[in-house]
Amino acid sequence: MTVAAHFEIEYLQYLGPDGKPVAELPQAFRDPATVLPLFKQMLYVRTFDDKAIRLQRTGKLGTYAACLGHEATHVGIGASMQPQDVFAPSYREYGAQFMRGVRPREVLMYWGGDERGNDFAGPKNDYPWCVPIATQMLMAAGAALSFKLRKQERVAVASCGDGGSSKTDFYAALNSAGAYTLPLVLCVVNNGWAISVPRKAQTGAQTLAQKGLAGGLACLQVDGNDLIAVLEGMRRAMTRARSGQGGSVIEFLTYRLHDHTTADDARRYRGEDEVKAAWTREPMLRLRTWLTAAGLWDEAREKAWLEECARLVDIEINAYLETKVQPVEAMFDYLYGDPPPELLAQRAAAIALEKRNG
Amino acid sequence: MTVAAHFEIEYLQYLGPDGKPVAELPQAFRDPATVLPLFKQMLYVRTFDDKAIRLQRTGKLGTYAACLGHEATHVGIGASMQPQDVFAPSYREYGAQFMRGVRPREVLMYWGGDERGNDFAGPKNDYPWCVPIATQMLMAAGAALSFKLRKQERVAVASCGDGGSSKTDFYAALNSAGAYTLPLVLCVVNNGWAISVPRKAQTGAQTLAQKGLAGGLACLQVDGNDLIAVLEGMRRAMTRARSGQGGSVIEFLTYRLHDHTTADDARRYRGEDEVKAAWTREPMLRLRTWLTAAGLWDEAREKAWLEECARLVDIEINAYLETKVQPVEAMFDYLYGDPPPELLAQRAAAIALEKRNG
Amino acid sequence: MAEQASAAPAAPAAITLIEAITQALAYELRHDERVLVLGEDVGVNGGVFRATAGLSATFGPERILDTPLDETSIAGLTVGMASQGLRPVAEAQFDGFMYPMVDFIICHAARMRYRTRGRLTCPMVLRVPWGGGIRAPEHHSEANESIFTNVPGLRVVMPSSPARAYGLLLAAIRDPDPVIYMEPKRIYRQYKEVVPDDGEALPLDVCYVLRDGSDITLVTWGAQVKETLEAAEALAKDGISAEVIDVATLTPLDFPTIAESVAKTGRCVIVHEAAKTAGFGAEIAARLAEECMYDLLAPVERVTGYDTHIPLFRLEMKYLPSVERIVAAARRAVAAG
Amino acid sequence: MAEQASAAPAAPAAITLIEAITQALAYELRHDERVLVLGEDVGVNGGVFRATAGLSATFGPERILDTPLDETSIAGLTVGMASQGLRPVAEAQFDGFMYPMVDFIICHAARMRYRTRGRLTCPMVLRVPWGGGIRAPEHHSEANESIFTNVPGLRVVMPSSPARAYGLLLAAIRDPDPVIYMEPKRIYRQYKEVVPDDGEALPLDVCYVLRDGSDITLVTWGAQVKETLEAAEALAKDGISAEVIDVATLTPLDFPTIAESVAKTGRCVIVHEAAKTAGFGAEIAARLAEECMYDLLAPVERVTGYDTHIPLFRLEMKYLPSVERIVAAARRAVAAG
Ligand SMILES: Cc1ncc(C[n+]2csc(CCOP(=O)(O)OP(=O)(O)O)c2C)c(N)n1
Ligand SMILES: Cc1ncc(C[n+]2csc(CCOP(=O)(O)OP(=O)(O)O)c2C)c(N)n1
Ligand SMILES: [Mg+2]
Ligand SMILES: [Mg+2]
Repeated sequence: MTVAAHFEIEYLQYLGPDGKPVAELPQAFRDPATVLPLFKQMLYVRTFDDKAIRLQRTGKLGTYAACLGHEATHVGIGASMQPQDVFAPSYREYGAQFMRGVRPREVLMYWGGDERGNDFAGPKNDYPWCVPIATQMLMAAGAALSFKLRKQERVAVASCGDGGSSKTDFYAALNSAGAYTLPLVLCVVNNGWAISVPRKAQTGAQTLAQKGLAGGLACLQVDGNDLIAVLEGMRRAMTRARSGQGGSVIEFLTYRLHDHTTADDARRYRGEDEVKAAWTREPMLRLRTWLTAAGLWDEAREKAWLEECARLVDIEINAYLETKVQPVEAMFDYLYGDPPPELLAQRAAAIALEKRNG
Repeated sequence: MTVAAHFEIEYLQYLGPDGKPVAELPQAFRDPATVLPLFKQMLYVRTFDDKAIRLQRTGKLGTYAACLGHEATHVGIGASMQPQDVFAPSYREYGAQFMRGVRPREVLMYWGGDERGNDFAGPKNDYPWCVPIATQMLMAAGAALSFKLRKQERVAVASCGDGGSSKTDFYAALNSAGAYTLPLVLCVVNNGWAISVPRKAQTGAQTLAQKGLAGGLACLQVDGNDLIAVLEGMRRAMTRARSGQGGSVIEFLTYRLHDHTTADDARRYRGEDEVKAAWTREPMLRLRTWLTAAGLWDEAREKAWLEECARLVDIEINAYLETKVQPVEAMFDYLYGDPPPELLAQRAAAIALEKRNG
Repeated sequence: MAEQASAAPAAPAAITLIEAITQALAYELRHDERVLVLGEDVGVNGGVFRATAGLSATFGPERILDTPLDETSIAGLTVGMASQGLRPVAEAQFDGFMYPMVDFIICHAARMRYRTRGRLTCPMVLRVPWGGGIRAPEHHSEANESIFTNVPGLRVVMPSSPARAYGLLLAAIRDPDPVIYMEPKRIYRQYKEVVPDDGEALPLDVCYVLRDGSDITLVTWGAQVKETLEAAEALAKDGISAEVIDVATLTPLDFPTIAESVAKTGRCVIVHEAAKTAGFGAEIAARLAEECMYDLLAPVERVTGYDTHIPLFRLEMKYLPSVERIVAAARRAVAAG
Repeated sequence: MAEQASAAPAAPAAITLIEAITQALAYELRHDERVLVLGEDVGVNGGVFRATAGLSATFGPERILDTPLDETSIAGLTVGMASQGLRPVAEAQFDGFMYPMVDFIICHAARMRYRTRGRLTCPMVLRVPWGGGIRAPEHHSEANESIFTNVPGLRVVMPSSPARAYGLLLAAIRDPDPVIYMEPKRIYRQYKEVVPDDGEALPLDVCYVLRDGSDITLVTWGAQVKETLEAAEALAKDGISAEVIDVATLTPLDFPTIAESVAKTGRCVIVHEAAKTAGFGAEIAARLAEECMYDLLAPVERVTGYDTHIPLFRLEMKYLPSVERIVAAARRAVAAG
């Protein structure tokens, strides 16, 4: 048999669910002290998530997509990027976005039905939340191409879900990444479900990571609940991208512990057992155990930090709640850089109507 | 290193360019007598192709996409299918289509600007030529899904080019094939060029066959100039599909010996040397040598057969040339099964205008 | 066959528009084995709006297919199945996710019959929850019917009541050609009415006169039927008698029904959610300018979404045509001539 | 910088519409380093219509990018680059291959600025050879401008002369928002005119009056400008004075120019290649019905493609509006009032 090509997909895991190392820890993330701030960040994200869900339940927010269970993957992705890089999220990667300077109030504004949530005060070139599944992956390929053409040392990082990895735009992104050798990292956050459709119904592929082979990219499967594995996987892909070697697909294996969004009821389609089992592998647990064993964490410190998180999140929530609705003309004011006369006439009419109605 | 998955892409070649076996011939195609009719068919296809190009050059045909160099792949694909199967071609697989009963006059009518070319007298369920690149691959996946749902022992076979393998529809087809375990064979006819864009600019993947891994399909790379390799590759994929094991991607390595179409001038973008070298690997040569060595072919037989081919093709050309233009109402008559009144009014107006103009 | 899929009970309960859709799907799945449903989350989950609730349990996963998350695939698989003899009813989860389907709809569905001179056809339905006003996230509120109305070979249908939802969906599934069936999600659960599960289809190509009037014709479709009827009510209080027409099937358009009404009233206000410029209202106004000019006593008016994107939900109701805007336009028209 | 890319020679030769496009691309590539060109076969091959001929040699493969064969990718990469500060000019090889781009154009290009409140923008151009009449294969002859005319946030531009092709393309590239630039391929090489390579853009949002007249207004765009001007000539022989307007920028529409003309002539015939129903002509007729009713002496007429797909080339000229059909409509309008 003549072999035209052969491939291996590597799997990365360092901390097992019980918090014990299952492999030699990578050099860069061996010291628990370096990892500690990220663990704290994960707790902050979870506090935010929890409060956002409650806000929705009390009618003060629109539909909200929780990130419960994704904290290691999201925070790990955000932590691996440089400020000059560009991040293109889907709609639940708050953990990554907070690391880049997106403010929680912006998340709330977006889900609260206010476009100003997308006008990030922080990362000016990052993409806003992207509802049309996986289109952000291809947009990020375009961003990466712009970096390459301008010879900038920047990397575009994009993430989508397991469902998103079925989308043609995802394939277009990896095809482009390979064809142009782009500084692009395509993160597939495989949380087991795309609303009600399980991972196995999306594709016949054994791993989602191997989809990168279709474009000749580097492929990696990572335990997405293991922050250290996430960081190491990202480190390899970012290094590769930044040094001009091209794109990667990383599949992060994690689990969506919440409903798809607050508009969803996952009990319709998935069993309690699966969710229960997933809670034993969730990302906080193992890190907490490991950091506690290293003497860097304990219950008291957790309690104090969670209180601080709550305080910080409440500031953001209040800022959101105090934000006034945009004036009616806002729907006209950002459409064109050079607005046509008729649009201005419609704008005037809308303002007049608004005034008439008090 | 933990390995999540590994893969090998097999390459098939049996007859080398010099007509000598390079590997043990597969059981089914060992006997030159079984292969002889297909060689004759390849010669027939080349005769047709040659005459069609001339027809275009003399203004009697519109733009025409030649199949020069693709004969082994095309005829081999057609020969591997059963009548109940469905074929979804791009726009140059006449060799496959003739095997299925499409008539040369239909090819000519299509390229001659007459929709009736798509109303095949032969294979009633086969798809017409498909100009929007690679969409036929996904349509064929839908056909395959219909076979599976109705528990019919039928296979859908579709083919596109190397360029087509970059198209999102191709990826969608392989994703669907894997997700639903479809009886689908996706043939990628890699002829080196997509108009002016060389294969290497399409993707960073080492082989086009490996794209199938993205959907968990069987993948095979085949010497598309070696009829026996084509037949064996197809046999495996068809068997797999028909027995419910799912889809395959086969990459056929061949070469486009002609311009992209008669509207193209390949000298703008590719060197003479490359074309010259490709002629030494073209598909007729090796088969002729092999069949001659087996005592089944010689110059006299070739001469006689080519004369017969010319005669047969001329009958088709004449049938085409004698076909009258459709009446003006044809543009209204096939739009809806149940045409709306206003369309009928437009139809009447168009007929009246036509009458007025004689 | 499971209980819930059997024949309609003697005294049917009143149902909502979306329940009427489910009822029509179930009816046709029962009576035509070529019919099947496919889309994202249409299976066990019953669809994000519950349009396919219970169908998977009744008809099984080979008739109610969850698809991988790709609209291109849904469109392509649907065209492939339809052209091989099945009658697929595909769902796009929301209006804003329909765009990747445009290529297959235009290049293949709309011309399968035309291209092959009738050898292959494409009897399919694409169901799409349509329009704004439900406080949904971005891309979940779009009125994009005009993407399809200039495409020959399609039918574009939009019901606005439970009964019409049922009858038009049956007609759409039975139609020998592709139908885009847009569902005004804002009125999915607006009210209930009794819709006998008798398998009676309603005609496509017919505009429905919902209210008779003599002073002005209000033409609309989809969710705006609600505001338009309310506007007619408000106008009646002023002594203005408004006729209300639900276009229902946008293309091919039943213009004679509109023309007849305008011949009587002499005035016309067209109401739609989509942005004004080149929205489908333009076609109706154009036809009036071509064919009814001598009947018109006043300029035609269009009350529509503004020429901008529908805002996120804090502002969206300010984008959609309101009863107030419709009434004002009607008053202007009545005052004009 | 290579010779052919340097400043315009003193006495420029007359050039065709497509040469004017090449000239505009070269000008802007020279003067704005953010500008780049991408598409299938635009590089060494110079484009299937030769619109980018010579550009790769002059500006190199990092400014003139051949893309893999996927229109979704072209659209997505273009939006990605535009939103990061480049000014990409993408090419769809033919009108019929543009549909996979629709999703990115509508969901991202047209609302990047809107969505982010101006933080990110999308200054890009999508060039598309447009329309029928060149005896091309299937899908190479479509008049599909109406796909985009109901989409806020875009500009849809169509030149009809070498000078307008040059000036409008420069304007499109310099515009801060996405522009769909449709090129009437049937008149790519219809005639030549001198187009100074002076970098002078023409205004977008302006309709061009190509011929003054007093009896009737003929409104058209793209390749049909040819037949419409010929019709005006034929009408002149009958003593009918026709004003001819080239819309040039379909959206945002400069309606005042059309209204002013109709105020003078009282009659209007709209001519376009696309199918009639919900073609962009409907918008113009609708505006006349809304804003110019009292000026109209005769019903508006539309002379358009029929409501079916453009046939393959043996019949295509019978589909397209002919001089004869335009003249007949104009005569009817003049006779009417
Ligand atoms: C193009 C498109 N189709 C459908 C949807 C509706 N939708 C929103 S999220 C979702 C599932 C996404 O699943 P996955 O990609 O796995 O991401 P996850 O939500 O699990 O993070 C779907 C179908 C959408 N937003 N966009
Ligand atoms: C969607 C689409 N985009 C562009 C084209 C124009 N086009 C026709 S053939 C072709 C190249 C196809 O190359 P490949 O897939 O390798 O097939 P080959 O012609 O070499 O057999 C292109 C770009 C098209 N027909 N459809
Ligand atoms: Mg998921
Ligand atoms: Mg090729």
